[in-house]
Amino acid sequence: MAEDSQRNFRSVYYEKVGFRGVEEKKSLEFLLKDDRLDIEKLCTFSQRFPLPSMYRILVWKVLLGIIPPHHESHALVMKYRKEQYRDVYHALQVIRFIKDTTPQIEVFLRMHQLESGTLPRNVSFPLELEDVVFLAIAKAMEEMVEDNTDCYWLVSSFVNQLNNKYKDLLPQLPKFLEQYLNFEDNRLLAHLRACSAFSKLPYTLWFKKCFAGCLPESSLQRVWDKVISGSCKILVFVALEILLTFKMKIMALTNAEKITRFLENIPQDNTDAIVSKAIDLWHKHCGTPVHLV
Amino acid sequence: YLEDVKIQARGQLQAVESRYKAQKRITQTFELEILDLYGRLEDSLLKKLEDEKTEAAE
Amino acid sequence: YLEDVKIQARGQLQAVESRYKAQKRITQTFELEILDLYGRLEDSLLKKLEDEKTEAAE
Repeated sequence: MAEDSQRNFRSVYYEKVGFRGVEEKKSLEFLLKDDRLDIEKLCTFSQRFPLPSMYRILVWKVLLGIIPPHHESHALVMKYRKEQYRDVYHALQVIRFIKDTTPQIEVFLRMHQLESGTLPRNVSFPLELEDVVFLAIAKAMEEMVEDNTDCYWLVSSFVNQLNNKYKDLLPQLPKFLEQYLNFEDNRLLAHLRACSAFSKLPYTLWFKKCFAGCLPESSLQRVWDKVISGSCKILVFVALEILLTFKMKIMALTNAEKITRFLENIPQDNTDAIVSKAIDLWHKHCGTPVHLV
Repeated sequence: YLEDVKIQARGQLQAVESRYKAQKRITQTFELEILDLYGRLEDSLLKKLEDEKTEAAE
Repeated sequence: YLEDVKIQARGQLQAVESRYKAQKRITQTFELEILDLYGRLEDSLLKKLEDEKTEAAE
């Protein structure tokens, strides 16, 4: 009994200072020891817990299919990935699309465009919305990932996941947001509707860019853990929690543009708490993934 | 175990295939670039010829 | 049988590998062509600039 309460106390303490993961980390390490990684279990783990930062890149790479489940193949497959990176990079230099001074995220964009056959005829062509989205995601990823090859592959695969797997679901997220906001705080929803702000919320920033450029990277990666492991619905709850957190401020504003502008530039000091609460809300409404380890 | 070997092989194959596809995209891109460059070279040659003609006529 | 699957997998891997290499050789040829064309284009632009300078001086 005494031991139990002590343990609980410690858990609460760990949670507060961010070390809750001691046991979670152990169970993830156990999963990562397998010769052949169990993708499904890794997904479930990432859905339930924040990934320890030392394993995040590895798990993301596995979940996004950049490296295969077999440990034994990782070195060989990464060798192929690196060669492909160099091939495409060099090609862009040859056709003078990039120079040594080109910012890294723009290099990534051009590489991605070349690989997907959407490279414009000319380097000075204006950017499409999807290019702007790509750049925002790349900029955030650049802050999280040190190695350029890893970073390119992660951005590119992440964007591909959004464009393929979540293609049909992403446009529906504003509708879900409306439903859950109605459930959680219908007065706030009524206010947003009354000043015609609901249809003008920063949906591109929230749902296309997945909060890249909205949340600082340390909070953002905990949201992306969920997106990469299979749930883009988490985005709805982050948006919902942002609305709930800044309710007072929003209620005081009556102009749609002002509301949008505020939401596009939310204060960065308590975003960790926002993400934690968003994850709780998401578990509350969508259930906690079970069958772990 | 057999299934395991198959999955492992597929993982490797997928990566080599992606590298091959990228290389193919590069070839296509280069092809377009070459056409474009020839076009520009011809334009500049034509313009030069015209300029020379105008000069001769003056 | 397992050995069979392994041999087959290796065969597939090699096939894509050799396709990749062939494609890469094409890319390299195109690359030289592009470099050459850029060189010619620049020459012709430079010459034009020089001609214009000479004309202006006359």
